[in-house]
Amino acid sequence: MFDVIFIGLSLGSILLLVALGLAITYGAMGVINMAHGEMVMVGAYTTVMGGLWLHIGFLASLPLAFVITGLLGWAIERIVVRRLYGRLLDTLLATWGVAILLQQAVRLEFGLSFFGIHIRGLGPGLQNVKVPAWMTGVVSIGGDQVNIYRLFIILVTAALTFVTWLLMFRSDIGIQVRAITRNPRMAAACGIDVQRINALTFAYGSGLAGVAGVMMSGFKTVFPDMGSAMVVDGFMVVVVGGVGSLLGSVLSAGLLGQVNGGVAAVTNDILARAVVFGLVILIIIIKPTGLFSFKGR
Amino acid sequence: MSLNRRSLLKASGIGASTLAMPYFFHRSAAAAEPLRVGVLFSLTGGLSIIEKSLSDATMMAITEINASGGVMGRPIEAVLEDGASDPKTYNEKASKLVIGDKIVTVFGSYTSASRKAVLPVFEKHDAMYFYPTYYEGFECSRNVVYTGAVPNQQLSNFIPWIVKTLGKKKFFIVGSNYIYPREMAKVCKILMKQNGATYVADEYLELGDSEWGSMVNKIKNSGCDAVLSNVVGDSVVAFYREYKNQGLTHETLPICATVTSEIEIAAMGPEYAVGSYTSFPYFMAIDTPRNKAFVQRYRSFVKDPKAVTHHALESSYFQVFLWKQAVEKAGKATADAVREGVRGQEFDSPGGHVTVDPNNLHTYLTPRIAQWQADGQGKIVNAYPHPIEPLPYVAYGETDSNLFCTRNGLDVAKLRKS
Amino acid sequence: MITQRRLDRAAYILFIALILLAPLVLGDFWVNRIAKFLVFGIVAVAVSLCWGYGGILNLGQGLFFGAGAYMLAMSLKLASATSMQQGSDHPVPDFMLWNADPGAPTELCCINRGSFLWLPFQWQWFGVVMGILLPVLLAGGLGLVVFRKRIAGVFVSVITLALVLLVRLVVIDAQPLTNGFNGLTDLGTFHVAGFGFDPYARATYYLVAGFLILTLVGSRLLVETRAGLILQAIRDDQNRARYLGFDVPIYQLFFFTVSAAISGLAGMLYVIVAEFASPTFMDLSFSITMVVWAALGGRASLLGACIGAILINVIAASISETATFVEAWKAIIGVVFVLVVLYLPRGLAGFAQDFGERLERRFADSGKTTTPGVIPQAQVPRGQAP
Amino acid sequence: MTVALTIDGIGVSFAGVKAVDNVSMLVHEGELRVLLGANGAGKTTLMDLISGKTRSTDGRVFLFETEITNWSPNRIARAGIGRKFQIPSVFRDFSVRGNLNVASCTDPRIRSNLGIGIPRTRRQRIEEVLELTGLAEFAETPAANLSHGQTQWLELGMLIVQNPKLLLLDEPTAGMTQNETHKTAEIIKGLRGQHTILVVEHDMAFVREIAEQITVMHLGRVLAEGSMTAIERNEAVRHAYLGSYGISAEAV
Repeated sequence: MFDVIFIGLSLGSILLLVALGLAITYGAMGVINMAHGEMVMVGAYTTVMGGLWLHIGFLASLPLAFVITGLLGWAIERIVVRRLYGRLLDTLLATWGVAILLQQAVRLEFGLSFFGIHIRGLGPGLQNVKVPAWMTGVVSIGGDQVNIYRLFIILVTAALTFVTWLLMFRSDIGIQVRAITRNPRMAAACGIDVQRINALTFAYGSGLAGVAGVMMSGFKTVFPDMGSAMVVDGFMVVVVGGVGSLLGSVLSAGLLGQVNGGVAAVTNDILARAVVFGLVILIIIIKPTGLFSFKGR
Repeated sequence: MSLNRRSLLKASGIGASTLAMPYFFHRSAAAAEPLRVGVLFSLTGGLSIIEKSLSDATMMAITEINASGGVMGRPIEAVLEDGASDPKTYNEKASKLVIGDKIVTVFGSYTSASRKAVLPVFEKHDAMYFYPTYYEGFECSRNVVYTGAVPNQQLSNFIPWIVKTLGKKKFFIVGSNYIYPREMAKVCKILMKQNGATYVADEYLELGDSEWGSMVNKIKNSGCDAVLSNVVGDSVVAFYREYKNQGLTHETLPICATVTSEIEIAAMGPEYAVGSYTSFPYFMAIDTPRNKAFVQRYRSFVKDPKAVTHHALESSYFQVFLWKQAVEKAGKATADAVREGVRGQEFDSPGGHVTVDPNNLHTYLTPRIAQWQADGQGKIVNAYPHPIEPLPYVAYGETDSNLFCTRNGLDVAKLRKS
Repeated sequence: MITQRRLDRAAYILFIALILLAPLVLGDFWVNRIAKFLVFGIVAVAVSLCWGYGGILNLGQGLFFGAGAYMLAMSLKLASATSMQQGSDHPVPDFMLWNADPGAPTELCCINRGSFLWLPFQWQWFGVVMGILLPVLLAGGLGLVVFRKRIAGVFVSVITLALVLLVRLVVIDAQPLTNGFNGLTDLGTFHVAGFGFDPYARATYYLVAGFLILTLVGSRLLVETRAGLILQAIRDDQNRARYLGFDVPIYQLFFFTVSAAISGLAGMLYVIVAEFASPTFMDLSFSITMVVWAALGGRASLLGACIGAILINVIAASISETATFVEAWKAIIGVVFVLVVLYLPRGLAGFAQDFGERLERRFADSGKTTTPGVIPQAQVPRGQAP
Repeated sequence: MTVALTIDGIGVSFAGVKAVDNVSMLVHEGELRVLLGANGAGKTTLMDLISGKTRSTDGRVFLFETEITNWSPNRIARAGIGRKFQIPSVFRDFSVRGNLNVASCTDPRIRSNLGIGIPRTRRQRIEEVLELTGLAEFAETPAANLSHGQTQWLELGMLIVQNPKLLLLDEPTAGMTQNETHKTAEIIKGLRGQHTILVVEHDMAFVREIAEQITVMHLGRVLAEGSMTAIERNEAVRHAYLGSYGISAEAV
């Protein structure tokens, strides 16, 4: 029983890890960032490249990935997203294009493969990420074996959620972000530098995806297309939780994770996934605004 | 002009013109009409993780043949296309090659889904398709030459060996949810029964899904003493990692896999796989000068000193040579000539001697079992003394003395009786 | 205004003439390839109808396409030569026997628990009817719930997205019935009154082209009806429409269903030209790609969306077949796409419309009247939307 | 005189607060009734209850003989109640004429709307309404390009095209200039007698210009009902709603 709940918790934390950044870019900014999965991918590649070229360890990749994907997010906001505020579905389409572009950039080694140059750690193939030995295996807690890596993910997710909550609800920047969410024009009129705050928010959301990417790289497979499935799951979590509600995202990730884990334990993984999709549809139909919601822009 | 430039680039695989030079010289020297072949793998999309290497191996074989004088003195001109990991694109590109470019022979594809999508093009327009990947069998097309393993070539020694040598009796069968793993599971069950072993579960995960938490937990609680894995693609890496992360070890509960190759082992890190087994006709570690040279040539061809070779890659390489010999034997490169010429064709491939079965156009391969080592290489712990006959219908009672698929096509009457 | 209308009509006539004349200059392969792209054009019309005119962004259009494709493919599978050779007097799909438990019966009725569902598909026309009916029923059932609950915008998109993924999962998992991941291949030929439609024949091209013209003109007329106007009014302001007395869900449902039927038709035609049906039709990426076509061509213009689909596929096919870009073509498509969303938010149609308006103004200024033949560049009509 | 609208003890509460409490009211056919009241008096909520936007918890509503309590908004609209919103809402992508065309489709069924074009009789009606609302010269202008006042008139015009039995106008002059307000009054006066009209309004100059009968609401209840002069003299109204100043003072 404990093991099933723990796996459910772990599944939920993985969903939340990806959804957290989306909850910010979509929830607070009204941008459906289809390239979010590719941010995760870039985060994972940061671990690969960091290990190969800088010889930094797995844990040291966490801040590095945050910075790199944050900068990338900042650039994407400046170049693409900035022109699309208020056009929700257009942001979906444009970032879809960005996603393809990022995948191809990694696959073609930023175009260098045309010149016959191969960079170790890039290219179309699978990549290897070294995980510290102490993070593999199990630890015994109260007679139950607990998967250390998954425990670590749960802790990191919890910490990131807490930091995000602090930022959004207990900091000046958070107040500004929430003001922009509710009414960007009014916020601008109140002297908030909307452009700057938007860029920072988007960068932060992308940075979270980068951290998620490092975590994923340690126990999933690193390759250029790895992110495309994740963004869909993350997006569902955010919508089910209620757009713009951090608590909603946490709860919906937890719920979907437990349902997935529970059904998988009783029947099989395929049915579990089908049930999760069905549940998403059901929740939106019954409560179209999500589990928690308020009106945003 | 554009055609020349194009083939030049293609023959060099990733655009390294130096490698294409011999071909270029040869071409201008011989001034013979080039023989055009199609090369159709996914260079973009999820499957490119494997298929890019198959494409590279094919290009390498073509480059080598051209460097040594081509086919009947004619250089090979490869037309490279991208299947984009999508059966729709595969179908479209196959028509382009066969009908648009009037090419008779195409080397390509990795998944069964893509092969099935291109098959009607080849069958209705009588062109030849060389398919390098291990697959589930149950196919008997006169337009396909199958150079990868079929289930009997991966399993007929594997299951008995696990039962007898490792002493394992209770299997947990796990696979990706599609036809190949399900068909492999079917053959496994037959063999387990014959060898007095049983299975406790037969479970599947969506192809491409990498969330193994629940499944590995089930394995842990199932009371099995061996795991038979038919897991395919990028999920493999996540599977082995989760396996170790949940505290399972291959010493007590080994994963015995049919698809885990050098590619996945390198990606997951050998420490996760040490002690587990895979059954394949080819391993990178095969200790022959021919294979060692092959690995070296491949690495320099793709400019990656750490590149690995694997079964489908080796088949992608040697099948070009089989085609070359077939064309030379027939004296021409039409579909009929290739089909008839390739029957019984033999070649000393990097992995050993291979022969195309004159009946079903599948390939005689040598089943091998390897145990993965800390250096990411498989130590071959068991091998057939000789290549064995491919039996695509083994799950339905096909034996080497009673073939279902012959040069006349599939004998449905035999299938019906099964 | 008159000029715009004329321009519009000229664009339609020109486009129709073009696709009718194309086979005269194309080889076998290109005829087949363009036929596939015309099918995508039909899909784009469906997307434009639903999204551009109805404001409903369906990210699961592939569900209806796939449903249509599978229904016809089931019939054609039973019509194939191999299905007759499986040891029964009646056709049996080869994979079904192969997936069956050992010792299972070999008659289609009872190979496995669901195999009887295939029985009526022995009649090709049953498959054809189902190819429209199933998408209509799916869309009707879904729409009934979704629109009654006044679910709109991105929430409809998420529901359709989850649904298409769910169905895809089920189709793959139901391997004994659907052949799972491999899809339905090795199909027979589609026959009408004894005439077989070979996928590479001109006749098949004209079958597709005929349906495209029918769909395009039909949809165009449909959006010009009062019901079409009301639909666009609903897209603009649902509430206002409701308080004018229109039953909003019924209108949304109607057009959603029409769009689904068109997608189903496209799915069937695709099976005829490509000879297979695959669960990848229900991949999320394919559904998004369909939306991309419509967005590129101009979501609010049926002809624009249609041309967008054809054009982008021709471009993708062409650049992916050059030596230089065989690996990079997707990146180029990605860039083009970002640029179009940023700089041509109304797609090619919007661009052409602006161009047409400028032309109109010039003509108006110089006091001349336009003749349709003078303006071949403006192939795309004006849409109704912004 | 026939009673056009009967409201019988209607009420609704939000989170325990009675927004409208046991309101009863009769509006006769052809009457122009003005609803007055401070913010939060329940005027707009009452309109919501009549037009089906909000479901009532008690009471009943009749349009002529038909009970329409808690019908869906579109059914109520079909029954003959046209509602104009406080924030004008029109179809911005359509031209002025396009808006009126849409509104003129009085048969709600899809089947009967599958034809192209607007029948001649309705086209005539649309021309009349264009004249009435003074939008004739803007007939082809996109609605998005109209001024605020013009948008309000267009919305009014869309309702008039439908020939409703009862018009609900929620602050038709909100945000208008004096000239525009005056013109709106002219339009509404032009409708008097042909339509039954219920208006919520704050602008006392406007109310003076159009009002016949006034109902004053306060805290969700009807406080008083009567002619302009009667209301101005009503002690209860003065006391509860107008304070000691009187209506004329507030109008400034």
